[in-house]
Amino acid sequence: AQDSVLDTVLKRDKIIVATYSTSPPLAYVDDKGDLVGFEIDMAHEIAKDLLGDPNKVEFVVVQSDGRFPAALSGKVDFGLCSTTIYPDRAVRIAFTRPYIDTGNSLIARKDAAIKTIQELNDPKYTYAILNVPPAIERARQLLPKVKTLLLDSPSALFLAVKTGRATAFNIDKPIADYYEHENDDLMRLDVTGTPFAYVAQDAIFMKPGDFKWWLFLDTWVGELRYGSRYNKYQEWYQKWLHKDAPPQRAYDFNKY
Amino acid sequence: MNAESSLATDVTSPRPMLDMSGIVKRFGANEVLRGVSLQVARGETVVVIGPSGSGKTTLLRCVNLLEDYQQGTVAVDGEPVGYVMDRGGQRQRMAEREIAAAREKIGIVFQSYNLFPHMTVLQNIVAAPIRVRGIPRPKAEQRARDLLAMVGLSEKADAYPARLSGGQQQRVAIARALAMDPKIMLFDEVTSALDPELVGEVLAAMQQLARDGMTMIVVTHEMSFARDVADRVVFMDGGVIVEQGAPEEMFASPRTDRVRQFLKRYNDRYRI
Amino acid sequence: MNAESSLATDVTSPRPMLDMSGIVKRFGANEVLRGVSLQVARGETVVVIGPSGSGKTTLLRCVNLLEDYQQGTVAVDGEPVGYVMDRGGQRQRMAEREIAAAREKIGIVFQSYNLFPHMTVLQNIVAAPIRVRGIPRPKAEQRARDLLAMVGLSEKADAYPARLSGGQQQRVAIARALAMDPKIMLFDEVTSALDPELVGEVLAAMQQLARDGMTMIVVTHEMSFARDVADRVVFMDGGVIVEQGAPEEMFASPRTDRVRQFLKRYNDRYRI
Amino acid sequence: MKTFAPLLHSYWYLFRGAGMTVLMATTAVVPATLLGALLALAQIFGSRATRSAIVGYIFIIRGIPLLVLLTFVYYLLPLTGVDLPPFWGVVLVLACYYAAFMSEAFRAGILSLPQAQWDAAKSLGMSRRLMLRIVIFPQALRLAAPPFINLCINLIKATSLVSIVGLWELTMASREVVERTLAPFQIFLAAAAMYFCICYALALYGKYLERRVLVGH
Amino acid sequence: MPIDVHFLARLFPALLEGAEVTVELAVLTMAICVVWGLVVALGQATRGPLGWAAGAYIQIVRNTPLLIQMYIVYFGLSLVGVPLSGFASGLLALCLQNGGYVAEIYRGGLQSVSARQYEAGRALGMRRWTLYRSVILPQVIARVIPPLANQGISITKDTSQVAAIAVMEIMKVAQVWVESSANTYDVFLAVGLIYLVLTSVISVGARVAERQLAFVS
Ligand SMILES: Nc1ncnc2c1ncn2[C@@H]1O[C@H](COP(=O)(O)OP(=O)(O)OP(=O)(O)O)[C@@H](O)[C@H]1O
Ligand SMILES: Nc1ncnc2c1ncn2[C@@H]1O[C@H](COP(=O)(O)OP(=O)(O)OP(=O)(O)O)[C@@H](O)[C@H]1O
Ligand SMILES: [Mg+2]
Ligand SMILES: [Mg+2]
Repeated sequence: AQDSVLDTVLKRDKIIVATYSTSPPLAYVDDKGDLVGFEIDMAHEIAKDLLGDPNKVEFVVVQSDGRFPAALSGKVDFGLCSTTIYPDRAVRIAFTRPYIDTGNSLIARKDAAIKTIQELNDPKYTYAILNVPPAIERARQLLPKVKTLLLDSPSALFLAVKTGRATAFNIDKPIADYYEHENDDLMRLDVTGTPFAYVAQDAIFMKPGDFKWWLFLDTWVGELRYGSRYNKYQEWYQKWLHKDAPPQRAYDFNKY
Repeated sequence: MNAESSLATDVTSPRPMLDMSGIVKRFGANEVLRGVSLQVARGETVVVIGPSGSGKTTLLRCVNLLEDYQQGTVAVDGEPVGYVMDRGGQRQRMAEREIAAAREKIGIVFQSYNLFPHMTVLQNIVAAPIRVRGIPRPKAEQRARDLLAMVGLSEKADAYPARLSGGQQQRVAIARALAMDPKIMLFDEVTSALDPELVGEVLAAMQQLARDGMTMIVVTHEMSFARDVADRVVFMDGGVIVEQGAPEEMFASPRTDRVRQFLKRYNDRYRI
Repeated sequence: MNAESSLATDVTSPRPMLDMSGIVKRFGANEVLRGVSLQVARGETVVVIGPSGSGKTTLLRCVNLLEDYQQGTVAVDGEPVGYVMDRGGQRQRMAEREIAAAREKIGIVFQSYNLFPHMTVLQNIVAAPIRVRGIPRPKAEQRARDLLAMVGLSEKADAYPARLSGGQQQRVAIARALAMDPKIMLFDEVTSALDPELVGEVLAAMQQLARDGMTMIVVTHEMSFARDVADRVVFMDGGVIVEQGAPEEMFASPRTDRVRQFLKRYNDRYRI
Repeated sequence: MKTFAPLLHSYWYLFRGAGMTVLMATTAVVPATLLGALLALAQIFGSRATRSAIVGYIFIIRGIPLLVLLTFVYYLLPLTGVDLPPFWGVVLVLACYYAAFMSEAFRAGILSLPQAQWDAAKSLGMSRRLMLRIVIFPQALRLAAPPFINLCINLIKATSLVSIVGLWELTMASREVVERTLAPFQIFLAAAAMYFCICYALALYGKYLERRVLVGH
Repeated sequence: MPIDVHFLARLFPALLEGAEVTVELAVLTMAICVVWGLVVALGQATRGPLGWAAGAYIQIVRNTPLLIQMYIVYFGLSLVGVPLSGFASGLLALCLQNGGYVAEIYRGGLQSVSARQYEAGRALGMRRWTLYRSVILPQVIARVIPPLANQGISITKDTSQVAAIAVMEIMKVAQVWVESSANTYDVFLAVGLIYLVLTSVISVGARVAERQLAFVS
């Protein structure tokens, strides 16, 4: 039988992680040139838990085209790069449970004077999204009439709207929050009560079929969100997303 | 000069067909032509000989302004080519379109044939008559076939130049120049690049042309051609005309040492 | 043949310096050499003449195997070049390295000089002696300078070929071939690409070489050279040797019609 | 001035990216050139089988975008047991890719030498290896210099694609800054200017070589 | 790496739709560049500011990455109030860049026609336009077909970069499929094959054209 990646990692004394470097605030390069962000902190913490030293981690910076083969080919031990769980993907790669729930933001030009999402559903408007499946699916279902524009980076979305290429765009909420201060000519549309408010779940992914390794990572995420590492989770939420983490699960044991 | 031939012109006319006077041509500081004057009468065949570098090629190229020159004027059949004198006695360059028009009157054949490789023999010959002179295609083609017959290449009309021998290519080049009905033909060592066996066919075509009364200037090293065909031989050296005269006289009793030397060396080389 | 000169060799030796026998060469279906046999004695100068396409160039190229041939053998100084006969009487091609070694003994000069443009004159001359024969550089350079002096180009040792006239380049090419101390020199129309004025200097160098006792085969259209320098003239036509003999005899009273015709045409062209 | 603030904060970062671009390109150009020369020679002198193999190789390489090849080769290699670090993996792919183009340039250079040069060398008794080394290559290389330089420029520009396999260079650096600062015009223009300086310097050198070639003949 | 046949069966129709856009882009780019490149080449051949401008244009577009040029055209033009569609922007950027390359190809072709051909034409009384049209250009065209075909191949591959500005050509379709399926290998395999087919069509077409136009030389 093949060695589990877990054994390899322990032997190697280092984990190798695929991440983005262009995805603030989850993983990006700060103006000192260092790789930082929520996901980066996570990776360091995993290294610490596994190998006793947060610095025993090597980051392989990938782009969306390259992240899955990086994991499947064994170039990295796992991927930690804003990857949403999606059934078609799960056919070929293994996900842990989600480590973050992200909602969506809809951002429009102020001068378009759009108030609601329904108004946007009009062929005279253009709607920019990332070329990722959940966004495409949402656009198809909720805004069937609007012209859509598939772009491949948040900056391109902002640019498209700012330069008048598009009227509005859809982006993960943490990212929208991060860019908040930049934009006084843009406004957020209210999405409460619409499917845009549903959470999407990002998770760690890896080559499927390695139960030992998956179990470790999944357990680790579980502990992060609901268990012994929750204080870290809370700390990172504050630090990177400027708000509280979702609550730990607590319910009335007597009742159930 | 056969007065009955189709190209025959009035040899007795007082106006020369070509009148070059005082041509000075410099390449940078190098004065290659030092005031050359040459008149060629209608129907006359002038052969120019002289050592390498003496300016023979340059002289021909100045006639139809393939080279620009610094002083002097050229007239063909009384009409200026390239430069005119304005009222103040200043040389004025003619407009490009006038120069192009003047060039039509002057046929030139080069040592290296310079046929257009992408056209058949016939297309080579009719291209300029049709596009420059506006002659209808059927008429131009008829004339081209006549000319090809004259140079003995009727059956090659649809061949591409690359398929022809050097001698055949050169005869096509002659036909191409003739197709513009020039008033004067210039030949620059047209046989120098040819295999000795092929020289004869080209010289024969030129001889025929001279016999038909074409006005010609021929730069060549083929002394037997000079002897048999030339009305006059001009010897150039160092950018000037050193001596000229009837071939018999010049070959038999050259007046200058320079020509005597030149001929002696020639004789030494080619006498078996 | 000057017996005292540096290159002088024993002319009376019974073994010919070059022995070609029964050479047959085909380009596809076209039989260009139809069983040519030719012996050249030590120190002899053979001039090959003949119409274009008669196979003269091909013959020379076969000698040092620049062209492969289908039948026959060549030996230089008694040693085979290119093919040997095995015990069964079958022709066997020699190994490439043996052929390369044999080529050292044969100098050849082409119509188009073919100097190496990226090397100076001196480098052109010493390249092969140093790298092929392993001669130490100082010695090779000394010899090169001697040869340059012989062809009258001492002061051009450091020039690049592009800076030289055609005649100068050709003389360098001769020096380059001589630098390998060949036993025989082949010349293929080495003056055909030259301006008439420059032909003399090259022919003079070759004449000097012949006088010094070099064994030479010279393909040329320069009949005066044949007359003055050749020990024997060979006339080729249609891939065979039609006639050969001493130049005086052959030029004065050719035995075959083909040669008579050829010479007549030549005389017609070049007689002034 | 505010518009240029992102640039002022990050120009050093971009410079480092440019340095990486140059390092990667120069590292890749060496094996690309060697392999290209080898392919050119094999295509001229090789057996029929060798020749068709090379023709097929060049055909496939030229027909597929580098991005596709890069992803494919780089991520397929580990499955065959070879596992190269990203830098060397990319160098390998770039070298194989550009070797195909370079071999064409070299081959054209060699073939455009007149037969007479081969004849002259042969007739001096030179072995094939010697004549290639001292007669053919020196001339062919000069003839091939201008297209070679163009290929080098293309190679430099092509390094902008390697971030797909996790290598960091000028384009990736500028994208990182852009995503953080949302100042695409300033940053991308600066990056374009850096590419221009690198490539144009090379182009000038190519022009110089070209002129030298013309003088030599 | 097992190939998922069912997946490919679903993928191919989508990719072929993208390929249609790719072909449109490539064909239009080539058609425009064949003309535009000639204009630039002829402009560059003149003296004075026009020649200088043409030369500067060539250097700038050739020495900066296409991707950045695309960005500038797509977003930059939109900023100044000329919002071209993604397709039009991509086409414009492709033409701008490849126009520079094609101009260089023409320049090479023009230079390869010997001065004697110009002289022969002028000596026959041809004026500039007639001379170019009937003597020079036909020879240039026959000579530039092979390098133009190479350029066509690289244009076809370059169209993949317009994915960055939201044009649904084959690469963009591929990216969307990779995103949803995580099946990079199969998608890129299919993409590589389709590009290979497209570029082979160009190779074969060029060879046919070359044979048609070849005059025996
Ligand atoms: N384009 C040029 N630039 C500079 N000098 C030139 C040019 N063309 C010719 N010359 C020089 O002009 C002089 C005369 O050359 P020209 O070709 O007219 O001589 P020629 O009498 O025709 O010689 P040949 O018999 O060799 O053809 C020579 O010294 C030559 O070097
Ligand atoms: N490489 C080749 N391929 C095919 N045929 C050739 C080749 N080289 C020469 N020939 C043919 O061989 C014949 C003899 O050519 P060769 O060059 O030996 O003649 P030559 O006597 O040297 O002529 P010239 O006086 O024109 O130099 C010619 O018919 C020529 O067409
Ligand atoms: Mg001349
Ligand atoms: Mg010959």
